Amino acid sequence: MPDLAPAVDLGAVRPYGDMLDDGLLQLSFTLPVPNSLAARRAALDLAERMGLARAEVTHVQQLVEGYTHFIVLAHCPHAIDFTAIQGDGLDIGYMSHEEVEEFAAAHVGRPIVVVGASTGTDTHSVGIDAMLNLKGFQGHSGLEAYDSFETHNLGSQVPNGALVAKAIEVGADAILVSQTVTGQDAHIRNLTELVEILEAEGRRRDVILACGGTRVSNELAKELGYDAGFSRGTYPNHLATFLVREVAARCSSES
Amino acid sequence: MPDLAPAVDLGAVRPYGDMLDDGLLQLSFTLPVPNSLAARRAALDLAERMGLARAEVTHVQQLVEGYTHFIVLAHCPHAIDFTAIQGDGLDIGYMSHEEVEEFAAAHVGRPIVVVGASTGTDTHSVGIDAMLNLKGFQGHSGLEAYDSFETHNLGSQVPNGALVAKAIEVGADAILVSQTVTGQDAHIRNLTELVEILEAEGRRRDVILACGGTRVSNELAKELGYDAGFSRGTYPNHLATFLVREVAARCSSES
Amino acid sequence: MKSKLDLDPGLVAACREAAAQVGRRTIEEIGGRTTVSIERTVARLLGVDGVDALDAPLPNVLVDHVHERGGLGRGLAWWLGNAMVQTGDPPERIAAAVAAGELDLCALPAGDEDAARRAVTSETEQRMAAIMRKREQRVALRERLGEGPAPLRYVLTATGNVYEDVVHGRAVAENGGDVVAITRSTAQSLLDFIPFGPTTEGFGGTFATQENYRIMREAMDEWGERNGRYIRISSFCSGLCMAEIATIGALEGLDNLVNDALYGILYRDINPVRTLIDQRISRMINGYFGIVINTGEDNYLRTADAVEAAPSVVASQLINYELARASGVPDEQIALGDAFEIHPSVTNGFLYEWAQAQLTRELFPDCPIKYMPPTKHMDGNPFRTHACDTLFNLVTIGTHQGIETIGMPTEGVYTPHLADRVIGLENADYVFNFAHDFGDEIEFKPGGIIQTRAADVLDGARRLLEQIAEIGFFAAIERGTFGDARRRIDEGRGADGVIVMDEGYFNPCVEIMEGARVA
Amino acid sequence: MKSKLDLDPGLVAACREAAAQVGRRTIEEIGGRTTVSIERTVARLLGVDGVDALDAPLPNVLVDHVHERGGLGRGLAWWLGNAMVQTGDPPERIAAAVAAGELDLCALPAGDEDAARRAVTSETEQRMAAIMRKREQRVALRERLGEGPAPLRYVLTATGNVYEDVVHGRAVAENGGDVVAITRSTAQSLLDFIPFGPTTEGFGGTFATQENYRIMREAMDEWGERNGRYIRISSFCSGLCMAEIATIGALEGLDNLVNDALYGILYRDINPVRTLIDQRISRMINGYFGIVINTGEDNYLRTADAVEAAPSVVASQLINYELARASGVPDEQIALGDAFEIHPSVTNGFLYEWAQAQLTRELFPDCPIKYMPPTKHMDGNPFRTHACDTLFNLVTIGTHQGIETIGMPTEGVYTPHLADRVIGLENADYVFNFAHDFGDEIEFKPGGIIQTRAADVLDGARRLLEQIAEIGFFAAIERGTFGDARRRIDEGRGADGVIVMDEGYFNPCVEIMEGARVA
Ligand code: B12
Ligand code: B12
Ligand SMILES: Cc1ncc(COP(=O)(O)O)c(C=O)c1O
Ligand SMILES: Cc1ncc(COP(=O)(O)O)c(C=O)c1O
Repeated sequence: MPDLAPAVDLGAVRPYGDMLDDGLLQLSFTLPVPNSLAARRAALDLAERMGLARAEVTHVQQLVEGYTHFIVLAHCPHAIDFTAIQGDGLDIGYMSHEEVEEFAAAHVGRPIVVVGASTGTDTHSVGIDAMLNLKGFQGHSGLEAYDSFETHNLGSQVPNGALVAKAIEVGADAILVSQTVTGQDAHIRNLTELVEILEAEGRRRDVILACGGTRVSNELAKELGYDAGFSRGTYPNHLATFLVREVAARCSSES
Repeated sequence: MPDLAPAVDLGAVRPYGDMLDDGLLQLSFTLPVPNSLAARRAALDLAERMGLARAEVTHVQQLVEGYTHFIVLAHCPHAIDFTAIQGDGLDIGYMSHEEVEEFAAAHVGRPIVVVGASTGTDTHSVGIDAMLNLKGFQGHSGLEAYDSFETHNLGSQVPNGALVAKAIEVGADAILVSQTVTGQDAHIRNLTELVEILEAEGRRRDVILACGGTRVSNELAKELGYDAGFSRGTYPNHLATFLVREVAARCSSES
Repeated sequence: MKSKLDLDPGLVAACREAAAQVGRRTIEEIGGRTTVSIERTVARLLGVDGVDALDAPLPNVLVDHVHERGGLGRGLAWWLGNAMVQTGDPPERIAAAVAAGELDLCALPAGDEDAARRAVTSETEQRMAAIMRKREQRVALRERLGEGPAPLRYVLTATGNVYEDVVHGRAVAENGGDVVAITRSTAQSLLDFIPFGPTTEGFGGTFATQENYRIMREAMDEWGERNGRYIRISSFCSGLCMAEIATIGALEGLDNLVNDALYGILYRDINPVRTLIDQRISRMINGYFGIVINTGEDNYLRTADAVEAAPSVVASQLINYELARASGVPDEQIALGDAFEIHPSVTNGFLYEWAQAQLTRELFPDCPIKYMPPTKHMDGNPFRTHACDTLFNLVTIGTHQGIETIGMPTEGVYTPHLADRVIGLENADYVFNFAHDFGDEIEFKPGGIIQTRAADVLDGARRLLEQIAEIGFFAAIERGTFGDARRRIDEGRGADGVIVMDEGYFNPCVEIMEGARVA
Repeated sequence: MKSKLDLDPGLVAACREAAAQVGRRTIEEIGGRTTVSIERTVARLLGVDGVDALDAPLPNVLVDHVHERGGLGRGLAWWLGNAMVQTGDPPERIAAAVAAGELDLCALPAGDEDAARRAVTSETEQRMAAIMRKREQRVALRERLGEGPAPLRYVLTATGNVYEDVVHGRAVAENGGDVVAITRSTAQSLLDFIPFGPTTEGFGGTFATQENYRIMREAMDEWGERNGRYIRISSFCSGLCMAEIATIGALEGLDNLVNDALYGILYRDINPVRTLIDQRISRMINGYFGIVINTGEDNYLRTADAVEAAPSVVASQLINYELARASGVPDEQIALGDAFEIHPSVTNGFLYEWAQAQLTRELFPDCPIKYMPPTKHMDGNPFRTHACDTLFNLVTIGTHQGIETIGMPTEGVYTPHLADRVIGLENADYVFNFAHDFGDEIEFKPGGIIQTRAADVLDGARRLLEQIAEIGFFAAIERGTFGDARRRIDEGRGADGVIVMDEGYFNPCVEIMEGARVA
């Protein structure tokens, strides 16, 4: 059927609650103030400070004396030019396991050496194991199963220094680090420390540096000086695609 | 025990997620764009447009092709001066049923006549019944049970014109209107129409005009030209407190 | 299925007997009358559609025309039949001529009565047969594509704009929904006509128009073909146009329709006689064309207390069942209403809900049952609502309800946003699968809380039904038996649209449908 | 309580017998050794506390002092006892002198052995009796204020700042929570000492320090007095300081402590021998001072599949039970671990969860059982998590679990914000009340999915236990029996803190506690 739904203007995208361009979104937050009409007003003022219009408190609840939780419904007048972002080349196509192997054979021609660990005091190893171990993740085998990779998984609770030492020892193309605990920004401190160690040793340029974890994003990774970051929903072939392309690019730029 | 929790600065209140001044809040919204990394970026950009810092997509989900839902965690740098709002006198004390009766006897001296209805096409009568009928709401009797009030509850689906006509007929002190259906701003249109009719008839000044409903707020009511608005959690004595004070004030300013 | 509640068969029989009496008596009491809406239905089934220069629907123009002339007691069909014989024109052309002021049906010479009847009857037969053929194709499509397993997941769209409703409908389908219901713009119940054409501005819902139905139907069929699963469409019959909406529903291939006069009576202040007459014919049409009806007992629990009012729900289900059967609706098309509305703070409320849901199931083993989510006590806290919906979903799957209206986390605030629908559907998906066979796996302690509650409710229903059988359905409504609302037989909207049938009253549609039942 | 699962008593007996064998053999295998942490515990129970100029805790200073001098095989007590006799000073003063470098315990003349023993034993007796009196006052307080009905609602705070933890703790209490658990800053398990003083900077949790415990204890007692309900406090023993944390927990009036060596072995790579020795003594202390221990079987299901690994959970519970009993912990203080971790997309997963929870309940009728919410499969969708938590809460109340860790909607993302805690508690509140007697109301179909699942899991546990009895607990751990993780007996952190006891080894605390059990 001809689609007569009001057409989305990708040049000015706004939140869609019930219908196009209603701009409806929901905020939830707690304010450290006693539950009162003044508190409601403060919540609405906060929404206004965000540039939101016609904010409405749809739920309010005292959590404990002096702390009040709000759910606020508001109209967002801000619009995003999605066409500009789409052009950023963010959405790359991932290669399958086989495609990675073929690409590596054609463009790299030697095993890519990777060293990985869950570092610092973080004992969450499921993420890095999912990337590196044979078993992999949800039916997708890890890099250990790839002919084009030589993997060293150091496990969890690995000091950053030990990880770097191992990378130097085996001549790693890439260092892969997993971080799960984010309380009080533990992951940021730890990821930063690794970069600092590498830089102090003058090795940052020699390796591809990638990190991952439930709350790691590509944006955060780049900000912290990594080449890439991977979040929930990553499969080993995503990582492999990134690595093999990056190594190939570095090979060709070196030659 | 001495409370050593970092003290809240009521002059600059920020959202409290896990600890004081972490500023953490949560947004949820749908963007009419296909699920992609570009969409994630758009979501983060939107948060930035709201002045939020370190936004992070904690959940993303395609609802249907071309529509993607996001949950975003972000830090809110905006702070609200709560002390200023607290001074606004928003949080008035409500009188109990008995106190209202005494106050009315002392300051009004005649029954206050009120006419109420759920107006327009709205058939939700539970709200107005809760305010006016003997039975009241959650054990608090409605205005019908007050000696100081004479109530006329016209029920639901009442045209605004009919409500005004009745108010004129009985010489009402107050017109009370309930609105529940808010789809496509039905309540705003309907509440506005009532004010317009009253003004067209030159009667707006003669009556106290109050409205209520699940999604009506005092802020909204004032904006639309009402004297007060009441939301979820209202008991008849709240309404009665407002009315009796208002009538007393008008009596004294007239005399 | 073995009874889990150990119900007393004598008590069940007493309930059914009293309900049957109520049904018979009610049908008698509304007998001998037709309504303007039923007569417009005759026009619609004869293919009359469209609007006049003032946007009045032609069925209204025709019926008003005859009514103004005092002729409606004979039934529109007679006048149309006569006009067909006299002018040789088909009904559409006659309607157009009347609308244009070029023809006065009641001024035409009255020709041979039999010829007029034959003409209009045969035309009606052909038209209805054509609809029936389309219905059969639809059934074939439904079978070919297949449906999701029971319970069917029912979701209401309510954007006010039919094209946006389609976006929501697709999201519903995409996330496992089986039935997309077009809710109407607020107070369409009160309109004594059906708006015309596609609409993009409604409040709290989208107008029920034939074109809106067609648009949604096409979109959902398209989705169904592409994804290999049939998506049902539903909407609302209740209000002043019950039989007409039943008709446009049949024409546009709807699968379900909410059909309950009591809603109009109790919550829209529609005249009880008017709407019960309309209901009788509209259910006949639904039954005939294979549309499942949903009754509205859930509504009572929104204005009365669910623990106390439970017997009234069962009583109403039994009466609704009788009335539906009397209109020729087969069991598998009667989705009686029920709802999960006990206040969340009631200790062991879950047990009472389970008892009630199981009771409904056992009383009507061959009816699908339409089970509604908590709404009355839902507030602005979406997590609280979601938790209630989770237990609701568990009772649904555990007691084998046929259709479940999906609960949404923002139920207490607004009609669901697009994302809320998906969140609601995911909850159902999770519970239906994760606890799939739980209901069959458990038995209830003999004489325990659940069995005792079911027995108490059933006994309450018996008492109520016997009382209603004695005083009559109208008197019971007048006494506030349902939903704590009192409505008088001689008051309410649309009373002036009730017409006493003349001696020669004639309605070919009803004859055809009743004929089919005898055959 | 009548068995709902119709378990085979022979099978149950076989499981218990094999588990008892495993327990006995394990205790034998770890016999004859002490650890630095156990020796520090002796110091702590003698009142040694505080830190030296370099912030090293005095118990560490003392023990390291003796260890460096090769004297730990005799036990710290002996050296302290001797020093007490020789110097006439109490333990605190001796520790201070050692820390100041003014005293060398091992260089003091070795006096009469009996006199030394008597001195230190009588001192220990007095100190432990003083603690016991405080414990008795606490029990009296708990009884006077009263607790919420079972299941106890257990919530972990994790802000990293003890004063913020208090804010969270108060919110928990305010919203019906019964137990506030102070989670530790990440990797405190790996510290071979207990940090000192109040702390305001931790990652993923707040350091377990005696002062932090005191602060939370005081705040919760204050809340309890004001609101007439006792609030329990909990924290974690596991790691390199198991017995010491047990001690500071006793000193500061904790009510519960997570106590499981396997966590350290599997997830912190702590040496199995070291931590099982520590566990033995720490459980003794918990048992003696009336603290409920929580075991950590839930963890296995976070790294192994919950459907497949179910037998390993039951096997571990039975072993943990034996080991706890052998340390003198009475049944009502053994809260064995269990968790609701089956993937939400498993058809009938709910039935398997119910079977497992009921099985645990029936195997350990007098143990409270600590039931943990879904976490492994929780993602960023808070509504999905909340729905899973709702069914989890239903199983908890339906199977009469003793302690429930409250599930929170943001489980898959971060440690809960203040509001999340309240949302989680509200869910439990709703379900526990709304479905209060549901579990007692239902029976399971004989030979149905639930009974069959329980029988299968139990049989799997039997096979596993018999195998472990044969190869030994350490070998089983080496083969990845628990949580899919393999750990070798001779590897892991803290192995160097294991000390072979000399002939004259002597531990007055253990003697007192074991003496009390005989008496
Ligand atoms: C399993 C688990 C544990 C296990 C870990 C066992 C092990 N060997 O890994 C145990 C039981 C030991 C544990 C302990 C604790 N845990 Co834990 N745990 C979890 C749990 C349930 C699942 C994590 C998981 O395995 N996810 C599955 C993997 C596959 O997902 P993933 O890590 O995101 O990985 C994917 C991507 O992120 C990416 N990826 C990850 N790493 C990398 C690396 C590279 C290079 C690339 C390319 C990609 C990549 O690819 C993967 C596949 O798609 C989560 C809750 C949850 N649902 O997330 C809590 C959770 C992570 N734990 C938490 C906490 C706080 C703890 C403790 C600190 C609690 C305490 N104080 O006692 C302890 C101590 C742990 C520590 N200090 O490190 C918190 C963390 C909160 C926060 N954000 O700070 C969580 C979120 C639970 C909660 N809400 O409180 N935990
Ligand atoms: C009961 C109910 C009905 C009943 C109403 C019966 C009746 N006689 O009132 C029936 C079944 C008829 C019904 C029908 C419909 N309903 Co309805 N219904 C509800 C329900 C479940 C409860 C409302 C209620 O009674 N609340 C209890 C009262 C006490 O609360 P209250 O109104 O907020 O009143 C309090 C305060 O607001 C205040 N107050 C209210 N009025 C006033 C006035 C004054 C002067 C003052 C001082 C204070 C005051 O004081 C009261 C006490 O504290 C809500 C869901 C929900 N949980 O809110 C949906 C809900 C209101 N309904 C809804 C809809 C859409 C409909 C329909 C339009 C659906 C349809 N398309 O078919 C129909 C048609 C109704 C119409 N057009 O008006 C939507 C409204 C969405 C929106 N915001 O636009 C809701 C929110 C459900 C949903 N999520 O979809 N409904
Ligand atoms: C049985 C029944 N009919 C009709 C409706 C819709 O009515 P209206 O069109 O009046 O909004 C409802 C809504 O709740 C209903 O329950
Ligand atoms: C049994 C057990 N002990 C201890 C802990 C906490 O360990 P850590 O201090 O290593 O973070 C946990 C956390 O999951 C646990 O389950």
